[in-house]
Amino acid sequence: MNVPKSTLVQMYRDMVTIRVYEETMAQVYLEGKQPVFNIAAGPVPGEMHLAAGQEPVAVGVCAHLRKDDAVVGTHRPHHFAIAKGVDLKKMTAEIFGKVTGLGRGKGGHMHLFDPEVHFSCSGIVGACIPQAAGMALAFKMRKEPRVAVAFFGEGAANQGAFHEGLNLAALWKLPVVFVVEDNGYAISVPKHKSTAIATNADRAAAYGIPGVYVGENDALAVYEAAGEAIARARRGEGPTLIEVKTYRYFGHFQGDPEVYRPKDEVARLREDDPIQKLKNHMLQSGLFTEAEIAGLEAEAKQRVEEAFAFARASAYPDPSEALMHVFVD
Amino acid sequence: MNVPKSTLVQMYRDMVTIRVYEETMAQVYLEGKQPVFNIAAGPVPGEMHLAAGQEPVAVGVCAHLRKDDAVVGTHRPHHFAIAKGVDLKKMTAEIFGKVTGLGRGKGGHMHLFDPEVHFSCSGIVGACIPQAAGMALAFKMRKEPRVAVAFFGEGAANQGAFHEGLNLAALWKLPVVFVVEDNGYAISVPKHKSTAIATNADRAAAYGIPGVYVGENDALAVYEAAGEAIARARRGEGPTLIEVKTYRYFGHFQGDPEVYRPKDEVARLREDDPIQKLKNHMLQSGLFTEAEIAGLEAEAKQRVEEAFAFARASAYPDPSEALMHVFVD
Amino acid sequence: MAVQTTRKLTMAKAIAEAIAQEMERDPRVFVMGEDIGVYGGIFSATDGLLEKFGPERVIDTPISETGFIGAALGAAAEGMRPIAEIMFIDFAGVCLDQIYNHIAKNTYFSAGNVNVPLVLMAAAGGGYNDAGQHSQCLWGLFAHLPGLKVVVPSTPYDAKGLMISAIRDNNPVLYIFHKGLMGLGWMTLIKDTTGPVPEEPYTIPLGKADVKREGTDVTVVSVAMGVYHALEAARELEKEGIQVEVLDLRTLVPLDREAIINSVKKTHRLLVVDEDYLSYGMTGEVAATVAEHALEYLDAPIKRLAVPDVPIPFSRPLEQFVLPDAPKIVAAVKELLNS
Amino acid sequence: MAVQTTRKLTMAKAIAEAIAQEMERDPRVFVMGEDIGVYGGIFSATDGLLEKFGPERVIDTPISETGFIGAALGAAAEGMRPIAEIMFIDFAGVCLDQIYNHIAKNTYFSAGNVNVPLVLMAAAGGGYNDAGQHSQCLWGLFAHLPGLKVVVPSTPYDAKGLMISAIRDNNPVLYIFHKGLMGLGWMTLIKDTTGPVPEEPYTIPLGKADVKREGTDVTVVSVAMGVYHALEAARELEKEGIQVEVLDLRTLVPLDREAIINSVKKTHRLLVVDEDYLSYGMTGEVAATVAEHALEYLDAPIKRLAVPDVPIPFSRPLEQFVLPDAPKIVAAVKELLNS
Ligand SMILES: Cc1ncc(C[n+]2csc(CCOP(=O)(O)OP(=O)(O)O)c2C)c(N)n1
Ligand SMILES: Cc1ncc(C[n+]2csc(CCOP(=O)(O)OP(=O)(O)O)c2C)c(N)n1
Ligand SMILES: [Mg+2]
Ligand SMILES: [Mg+2]
Repeated sequence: MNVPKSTLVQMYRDMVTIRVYEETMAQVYLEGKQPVFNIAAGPVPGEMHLAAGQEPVAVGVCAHLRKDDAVVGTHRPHHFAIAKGVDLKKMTAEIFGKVTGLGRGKGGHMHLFDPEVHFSCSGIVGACIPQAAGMALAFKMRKEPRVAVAFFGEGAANQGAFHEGLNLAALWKLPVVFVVEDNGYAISVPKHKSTAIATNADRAAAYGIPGVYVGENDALAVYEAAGEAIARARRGEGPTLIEVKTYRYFGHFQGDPEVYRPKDEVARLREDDPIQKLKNHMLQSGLFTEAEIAGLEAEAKQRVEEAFAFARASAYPDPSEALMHVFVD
Repeated sequence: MNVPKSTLVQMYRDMVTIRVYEETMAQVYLEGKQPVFNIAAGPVPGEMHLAAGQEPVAVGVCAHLRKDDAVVGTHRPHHFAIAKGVDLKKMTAEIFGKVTGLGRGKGGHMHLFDPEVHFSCSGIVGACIPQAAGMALAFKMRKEPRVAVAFFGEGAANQGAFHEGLNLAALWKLPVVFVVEDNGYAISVPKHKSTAIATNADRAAAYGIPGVYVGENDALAVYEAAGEAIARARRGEGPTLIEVKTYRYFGHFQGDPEVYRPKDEVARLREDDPIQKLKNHMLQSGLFTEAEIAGLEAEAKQRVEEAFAFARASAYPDPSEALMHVFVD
Repeated sequence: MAVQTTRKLTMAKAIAEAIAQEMERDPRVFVMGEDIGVYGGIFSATDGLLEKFGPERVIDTPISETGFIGAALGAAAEGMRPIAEIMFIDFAGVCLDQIYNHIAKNTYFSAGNVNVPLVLMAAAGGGYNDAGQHSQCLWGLFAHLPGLKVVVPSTPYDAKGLMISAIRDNNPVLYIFHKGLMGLGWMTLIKDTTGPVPEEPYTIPLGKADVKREGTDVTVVSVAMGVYHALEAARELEKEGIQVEVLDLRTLVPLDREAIINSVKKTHRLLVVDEDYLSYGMTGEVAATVAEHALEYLDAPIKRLAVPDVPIPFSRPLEQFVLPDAPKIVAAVKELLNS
Repeated sequence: MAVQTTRKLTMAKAIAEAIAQEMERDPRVFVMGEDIGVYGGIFSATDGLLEKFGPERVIDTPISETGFIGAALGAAAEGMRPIAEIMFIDFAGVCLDQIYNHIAKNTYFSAGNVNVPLVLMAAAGGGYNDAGQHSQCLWGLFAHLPGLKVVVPSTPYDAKGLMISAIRDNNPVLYIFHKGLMGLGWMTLIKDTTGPVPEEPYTIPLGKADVKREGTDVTVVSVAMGVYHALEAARELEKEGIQVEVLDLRTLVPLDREAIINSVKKTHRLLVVDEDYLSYGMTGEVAATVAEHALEYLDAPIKRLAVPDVPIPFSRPLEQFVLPDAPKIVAAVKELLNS
């Protein structure tokens, strides 16, 4: 597969950005929550779902998307948001509950809306699926060559919304791609205890659409599968269902005791890290020097640092803003 | 296939009972609604969904069921109820809103509950599917060799409840059979405008369970397919999804202008009537004389007449009963 | 409210006309739902639209309410203005999440950066013996959930103007019509099945109640079919010299609390009538509003008349027993005046 | 209510103990839900049950609420007594149809021939910045729908007794606990995280409110976290000589209207506090009850304090602004006394 250098740059930079972002967030989230973990304390209270380890699916798909394509994500949205190009400062400020945030602090980590890049997400499992179909319907009705993507976990593939959304999209040949992130667990429940078949990609048969299974947590493999799916959608040939095997390095949310998985599982997973894998590929390709790659990494780190600094420095909204924005004019 | 004579008797008698019942109901329903059709008038007000033409699926499946097996039906429930052995008098009285009815007039035609034979139904499309799975769960937990059956239309197979119910049942290997009645339409919407694939039976692949398509509106064909599915469930090997091609002779509900289908469609369908087909088979089998069959028909007619007479003769509940039975003690 | 027309329409035709006019005006408006195409909507609210606008803008959907209501949200987020019909409001339980956690909240979550200009349309109400899953009103449930405007018209005139306002509103609007008021030939629950409706498009502001009849002795607050019954009761009571003021809320969200309070300040007596369930609903909210803001004007305890917290029973005598009607309103008003 | 024990438990442990004791007593009782097995329930309401009763009676489900809630109904119809956990009450929108059109109505449709003995358990409430899809109370919504009993405990003692009653009840019961009251180490929203709970099983009748504190000057009616705040406010107000009566409804359905009326007859002033949304909810119903049945006892307009019809915002200052708390109750009571 021939991946343009600029795409490799984008994917690598985004993967590193995501990783650094999530690791930074993991730290910041703990501020004020030690020695006793109290979810309501610190600069970032509330639930926190991190996506470190799951970078490939986000960057491999979003590398094919344009600014005006739409992405709808989940309760674990940072990697998708970053890969889709959501304003990192405003996103971080939102997660801190600051007035400079995407939603002036009203939405928080599970409710990031950036209409500039057509990104949104939701804390309700599976809800994104018909929503993405509807965005695709708008594109199709207006004959715009735009595509919508719904990302969701393997746990979400057992929700009724999955079935209804896929049937609609297939029936109406909508320009949408459904991407299942199979990180093996829905909170504590492993896939084999929630899903009657091994591979959700096989469920594409229930809608007469292509189903593609990407069995490795690898950005290039995702990139390839997604490329065909998105091109197909853009050509007006309808939806595709893609499932990607991936791994979640952190708990379901921060503070998760993780009693449901072997203590060494994550350590083993980290040995086969997808960022390192892409880096190896880039070096082997001869297109990149170590220094160039280090430059991308530095750039990513700096962006993340700036975003967190911006969030910290920003003010909280005035309490009375709570009463605003229920309706627009 | 070797079908015992007693089974043929049961199926034929039930088919005729259903047909006579529905045709009688079609007449009675019009009482008070002429010359101007007024849904709120007459001895049987409210919506009325009749199943004439769809007898094979009900009798072919229920012929394998025992009294303590459970059936959950739909808004179009009479054929299932009759085939499951619901008390015809109490059922008819319920449809008339009489105090002698199954629910003392509270439920009406879409809400028939007969715990004696474990029959229930619902006016919400698709709702029966997880409910039947739950009944099967109860049987399995108590290690009883009982089976639950959910009947529903092809339109219902696009509801989220379908997906969730089938996944649960397959995952937990529940003794349940899912039967799709494909009568071609969901009210006015033909199957190809609602369903992304031609055959819902193929959706069984999404759950790793057997999917069986019965392409003719024929009691014996259904009987054969259902036999294996129910035996399988009773053996503890899990659910099966069966789809049966069938035909609805009346409108979606009585009063339906049927603008969505060719005027001669029903006439054509009636030429290949499933009752006549079973009758031919019975005569050809040499097991039955014309007289015997006529006897079964007479018996069916009499039962229906008696049921309607019972319903008519029964009293309405006292109005204040409306306040009773929200809760039991 | 002066109506400048002699043309009379049923509510069903008024709604369909409002939608058609807005579809002509604005290419972003489209309609989706079950049986809204060839069939024209089970209660005829979309009658004739398929012929006028074709299947690309009048879209029959599978029976997948979460699917197409979620899709309506997605389309609205990307610049369309969908009208999505949920055939019976009773069915909203299969897709409520899309409605209250997404459609109603995305604007707030995004601090107004995302608009959700869509109309959810649904039929409500009983009186024709369709039993407990097909006869509910449930508007109190939706009015409890922030982020949705809730419209409940009682006349063809209001129906058209409120529908046009709903479509033009940049916020999600739940538009619930009462089947019995639609003027359908096959469902003659009321005597006057038509009302004057101007041909040209017009709007009625969401959040303004309407005094459907002025009176001085007692205020009856209601919506939809309740207004119809209240007017009938008022005519009855007038014969006995009792002047009933009938206040039609028209929208439950925004709620015109001022109109309620002003009327009670005038009449000093309040009866709230609702075909929705009694408890934790509209009657409670209206009563509470008065108990908070006009308590000292009350000359008698507030009375409420609504479905007494039972599912809607099928059998006619049972259903008639639980539904509000003019005789029950007459009796309640008399009790109010004697207390 | 005299508690005969010195043993103290958190509400989470009280609930898990109630369930365990009923599971021991009755083999028909089982539990299902997301992450209720190994994880013990996200809010620990099922902690320890898997170890005690094994995976056949403590069943982790897929994320398919319509599936497993519908299955719970089916199992109940066939003689089991399921307890099904909906992790957050906010998620009920994906399965509401099974709840209000089936679980709540099948008994009525069948005139009592079908019993639906099941408990739906769910977490509610905010205060820890989990935003609008994870912080709602929504009990007002369910209380509006006939056929469901609705339990909302405020103390570990009540939590256990009400859970045992709920399990033994032959009707469907929605049991909503407030996350902040569960006494979870990781969510310390209240100061007193434990309370006395007798070890032996006991029941508390559904439909009986409880005077959590006697007073003569003003009645504060609330549930769950609101009761906690009201008690704190009462202690504060006592310093100024104001005697607040705190009435904990404990169940919204059945609603103990008599207790409300009796308290208002004593104090002549009413404040209703709720963490659910203000309009068309619990505060309205309680206020209306008094306006109907004890109007003449009121010395001041009724006051209500609840979430002001906005989704629960994420940011801490915003969330704190909309949630009821002790200082807001103190202020409201003072206003009541000055009016
Ligand atoms: C409808 C609904 N049910 C339950 C939840 C609670 N919940 C949040 S995330 C989650 C697990 C999701 O698993 P999966 O879809 O695999 O995504 P992952 O967390 O693994 O990324 C659950 C059960 C929810 N948010 N919405
Ligand atoms: C959730 C829900 N949506 C819509 C309806 C309205 N409705 C009743 S029957 C029906 C068509 C059902 O079609 P199908 O499942 O094929 O059954 P059939 O009527 O053909 O027997 C519809 C849309 C409903 N009752 N429930
Ligand atoms: Mg997962
Ligand atoms: Mg059909």
